[in-house]
Amino acid sequence: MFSKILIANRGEIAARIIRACRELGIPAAAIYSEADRASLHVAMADEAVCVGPAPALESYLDIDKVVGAAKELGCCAIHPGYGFLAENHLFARRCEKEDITFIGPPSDALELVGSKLAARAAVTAVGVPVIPGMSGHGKDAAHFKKEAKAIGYPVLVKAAAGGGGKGMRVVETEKDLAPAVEGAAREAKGAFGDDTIYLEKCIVRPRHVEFQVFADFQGNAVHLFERECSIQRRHQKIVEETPSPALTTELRAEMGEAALKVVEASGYKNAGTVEFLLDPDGNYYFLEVNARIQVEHPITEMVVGVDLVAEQIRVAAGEPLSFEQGDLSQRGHAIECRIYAEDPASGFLPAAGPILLMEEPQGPGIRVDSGVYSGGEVSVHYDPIMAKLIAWGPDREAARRRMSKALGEYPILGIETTVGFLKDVIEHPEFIDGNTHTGFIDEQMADWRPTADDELLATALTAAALYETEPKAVAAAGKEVMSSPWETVGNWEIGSGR
Amino acid sequence: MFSKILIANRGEIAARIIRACRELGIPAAAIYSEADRASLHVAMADEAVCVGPAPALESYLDIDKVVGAAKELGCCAIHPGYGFLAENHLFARRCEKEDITFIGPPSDALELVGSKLAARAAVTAVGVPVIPGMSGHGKDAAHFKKEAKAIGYPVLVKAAAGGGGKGMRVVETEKDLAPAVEGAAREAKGAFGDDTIYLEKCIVRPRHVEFQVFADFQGNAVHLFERECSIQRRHQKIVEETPSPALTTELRAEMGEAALKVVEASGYKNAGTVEFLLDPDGNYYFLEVNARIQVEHPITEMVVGVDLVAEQIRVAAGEPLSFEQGDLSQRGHAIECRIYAEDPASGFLPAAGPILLMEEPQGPGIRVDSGVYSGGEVSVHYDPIMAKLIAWGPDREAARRRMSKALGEYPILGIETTVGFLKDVIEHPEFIDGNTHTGFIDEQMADWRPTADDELLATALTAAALYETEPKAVAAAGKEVMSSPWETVGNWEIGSGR
Amino acid sequence: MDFTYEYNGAERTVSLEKATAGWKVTCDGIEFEATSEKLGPGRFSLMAGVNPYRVFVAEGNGALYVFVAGHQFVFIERGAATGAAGAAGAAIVDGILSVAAPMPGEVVKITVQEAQEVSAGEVVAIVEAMKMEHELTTTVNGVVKAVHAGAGDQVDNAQVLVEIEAAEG
Amino acid sequence: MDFTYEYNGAERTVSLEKATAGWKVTCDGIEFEATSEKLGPGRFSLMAGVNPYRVFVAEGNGALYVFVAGHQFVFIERGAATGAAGAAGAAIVDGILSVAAPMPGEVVKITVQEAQEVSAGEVVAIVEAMKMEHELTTTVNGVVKAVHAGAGDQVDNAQVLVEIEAAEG
Repeated sequence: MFSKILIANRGEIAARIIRACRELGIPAAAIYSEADRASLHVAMADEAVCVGPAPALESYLDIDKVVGAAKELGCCAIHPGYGFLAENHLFARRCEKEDITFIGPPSDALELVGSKLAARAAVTAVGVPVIPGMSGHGKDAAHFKKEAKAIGYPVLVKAAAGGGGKGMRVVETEKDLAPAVEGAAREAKGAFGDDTIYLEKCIVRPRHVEFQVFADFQGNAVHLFERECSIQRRHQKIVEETPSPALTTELRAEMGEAALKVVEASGYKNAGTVEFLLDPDGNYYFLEVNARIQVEHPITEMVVGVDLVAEQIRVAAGEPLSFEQGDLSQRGHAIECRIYAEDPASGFLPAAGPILLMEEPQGPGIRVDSGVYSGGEVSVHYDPIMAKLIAWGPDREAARRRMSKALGEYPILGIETTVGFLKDVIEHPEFIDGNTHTGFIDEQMADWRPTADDELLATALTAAALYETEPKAVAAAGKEVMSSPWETVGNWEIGSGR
Repeated sequence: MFSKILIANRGEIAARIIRACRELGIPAAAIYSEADRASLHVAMADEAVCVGPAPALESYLDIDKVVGAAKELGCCAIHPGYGFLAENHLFARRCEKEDITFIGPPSDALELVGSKLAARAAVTAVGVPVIPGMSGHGKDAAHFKKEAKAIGYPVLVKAAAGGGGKGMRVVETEKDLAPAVEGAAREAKGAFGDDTIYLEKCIVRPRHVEFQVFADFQGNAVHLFERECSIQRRHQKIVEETPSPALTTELRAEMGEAALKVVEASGYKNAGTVEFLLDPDGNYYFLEVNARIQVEHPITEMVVGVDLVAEQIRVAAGEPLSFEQGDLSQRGHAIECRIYAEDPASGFLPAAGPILLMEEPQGPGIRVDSGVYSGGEVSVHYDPIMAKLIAWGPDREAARRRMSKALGEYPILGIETTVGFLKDVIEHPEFIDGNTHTGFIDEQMADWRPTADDELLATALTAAALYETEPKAVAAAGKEVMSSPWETVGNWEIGSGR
Repeated sequence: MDFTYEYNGAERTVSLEKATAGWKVTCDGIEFEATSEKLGPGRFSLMAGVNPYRVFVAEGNGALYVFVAGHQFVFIERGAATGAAGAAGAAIVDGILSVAAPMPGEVVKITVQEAQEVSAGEVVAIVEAMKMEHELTTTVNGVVKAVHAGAGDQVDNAQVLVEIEAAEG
Repeated sequence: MDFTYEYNGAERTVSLEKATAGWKVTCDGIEFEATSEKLGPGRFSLMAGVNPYRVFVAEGNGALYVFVAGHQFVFIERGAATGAAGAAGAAIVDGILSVAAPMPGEVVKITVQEAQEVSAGEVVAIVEAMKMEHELTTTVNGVVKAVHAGAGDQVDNAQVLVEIEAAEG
């Protein structure tokens, strides 16, 4: 087993991986940018080094600095988390060269599945259906125009590298194609360092259904069933659940088999996710492989009863999978909501800034994977994901209600977040019925605004007024009192060690 | 289903039941004593009324006041939690008379199993083994002396009513018998309002293994497997786990069957627990029935994948059990640690007082059922239980490591708690090996003292010093600063609404 | 005691009067008795009649943030700068539309030039923050009067990037 | 800057000296460089060399409470009353053992009378708190000099219940 692991990430996933290391008894080393000294993942780690300035390209995405940190701290393995360098095959190759174990697939498999185009070809060859799309790629506007016409509008502009909706755009008519390609390429370049773009047929009202897969170096491979991630905004998943309300036992088995074919065809090892679109008629199409631990991995952990991150580490260390396909089953239902620092009432504008007061929900079946803390700050430099709230219940409705109540006890004051919006998604009649598709948010929630009745408003105003009466009440009692520096914004960042 | 439920309890179990009500869409009404207005369970409820002064006998234990509160708020059902009136058959009978559903067993079954002596007789009649003990009971010292001699020392002095180790004492020699009986009777009277005492043979190095059972009014009954609760202090469980490391599949099935015989013999309905002692040779003896939801129910919920409190409410409302025996299985392993406000380095003296700062652990597989909050106070009037920390893992060692790490990130400042002690229990080589028995704490942990090496002490001293440099650092920067009233004890109870 | 806040653009007043046990509250015709217990910094157990609420309050950005029963409220304090809720976006003053950055970030591109004619809905600038691009559009037809930023510029929340003179009529 | 605290009955001093980035710390011969970031009220991210610690600090009862790496420390401030750690129990001064309540609670029973002879280990009083009884014993042989409380009395932490004159030798 590894003697020390470097976690080449930040935020909630870095915290998650640090926990896994701790539980395995392996020291966890963190890296951080100059903007992240006060981040939670740094405080949680056993060791930590600064790898550069705030911009990710100069810190978390800088391969030399990350590898340098691993060597400086004597780490024999690197867990890349998701995003940043997680699916960068050059990084994986560099690790292989430096004799540092990259906790993920081999660089060759990463390169293959990382290119959506090469992956399409490989997957088609083993008989797994793919979405009709352009056969090659290019940077020439005329070529895209021709291909789009051949595929038929609407088409989807996608980045060959990366994921998470970055560099992805739906184009309805030819006139919008060129700016969409240009914007997608720019975004992809910024996010993944690669501006390769291609086109795909846009499937109407599909569900996003993905299969968690796991393969070891002994030749064993299993799938850990599906996650449905249809609730998306700008192609970014915001609510995920498992099991999918849309799968029958037969379809689940068939898609699981297809996912394993993809694993085999690509020589994939360690944890990965095979993404499919499922159309309303039950046809599924391979989308891509996410060659990393996913943001939404906790719902699989809760329903299948495994620890995916610990398993990643064990498998990377050369151990065989600790479970076989026959050991695995789904029990109950789990839902995840992603808590973003975004303002859902204003087009989901990012809402960086200080978290004046926060309290995380609790209770049976509730799990919070968080990268932030009350009194901390959401940085403008990185993804707006703050935390993930996961609810498990014996059945879908029990999980859904738990999620709804948990969102109702998740105050995050000072910045706008998606909490109130998510609560309304979870309570939407169509969501309750499981009638979800990737256009759900645009179709059902486009004009969302927070609502509250007059009685609740009166209660809130009373709370505000009572809050303001406080210091006076104390002063009247003859006691020396001031508002705490930690209760007001602006001077909260007073560190004696700066 | 019920239109409104009164929760006749306080602390973490009241909070747990409120969550269950919420998730079922049922309004939850709380009661509170004058000392408990600022308690968490009050703030969480939909409605709340004060039922009297701080002493439990004048509030939570006052049947008239509790029933009066239910009527005042229009509650058609009462959930009693554990402790207080939970196993008081007179209270259950009063509810029946008032046409309020008592969420628990029928009063007759409660009376039967509530008398340990009647329960012993009923259980013996259906062939379940019991611990040799006195055949009747009495208050006469000479009678006890004679019975003790017949049973053979060591004997156990026990209260006929109640549980939780209250009114229980081991007596090794005849000279200690009389004061033990006297003390036990007094404690039992105080805790349960009943000073009936009896004697039992003291089994040497037994494990405490109990079975969760559930019966509905349609005649269905199931068991939800065992919990091992051998880690006890003064007969009070402090660490529980499931599955028990001591049970084979065969023994588990046999004891589960025995537990169901007890259910049938006593006409028991709703959730209950059948407790056994298991001796080192694999012989088991019926101890008693706990006719309530148990403190340690969460470990069963996590390993069996059910919601016991929601099921209690549904069954009390007349619904059939939502699972059959064949649906139930154990998955993974769960451990619970009880977080008490007690000083383990000073004989577990109760440590009531203000919680200056607290933060609860988080992460995959971690659940905290808490009745307190940072800035709150642990009352001298009630049980010192603050919260329960539960850890689930795919296997015992994974759960154990998670628990250990979670205890290591559970600061509770200002009062002494059992956190550090529990961490050392969880990391004890004998516990790691599963070699547990009810004398474990006395045998292995009697001389426990907290330990820390010099480097950690230096770090802690540095933290203290840096904390103190803070206001000065701010003042030097020309900003107006005072310590917050909420960071110092003494004047923390400033409420504008008093 | 009266407390007045701005909420969703309108003034709201709540009156507190000492009562035997707590406060008598009057707010927009709604009356109730309330008691309050502090549960920690910014945390209260507020009881309105027999109904308890667990409320969370924090002060910052010239506003009071209140969370109660799953809802977050932002109350602007009287006379406070509207840094909190009154997000910039686009405002027309004297016939001039000021298109401002809706959050701190980096200008990716200004897609118009001075004196250029634009139509409502047209993208005039692209700003990136937290790894996502955001397109800023004009809400009016008109002519670009001034461009105040260029690609690569770091901009603050509410910083005006482009001014557009709205067409008559 | 030197800071001195009492820990487990002994004085401990830690010295902080400003360094280029943070502090140079000296403590009982251990030296390291440390930086600190506040993570909230009483919460810090303390970095000693390359080792981060998430520490929690609170002040009260005349002490500083520190939680780090799963361990809780109580540091008595110089000159502070020892309400925090120096629990009463039983102390002998001038040959008199004072048996005191170890916590706030109610006296269930005083099991001795004035002038009664007692042996070390004998129970002299029973106090109940938080629903459990606690037996207080004498640690010396001797004679009961005074009884200061009776059954049913509410007593404070460290309140003396019984005084015992220790036997010579």
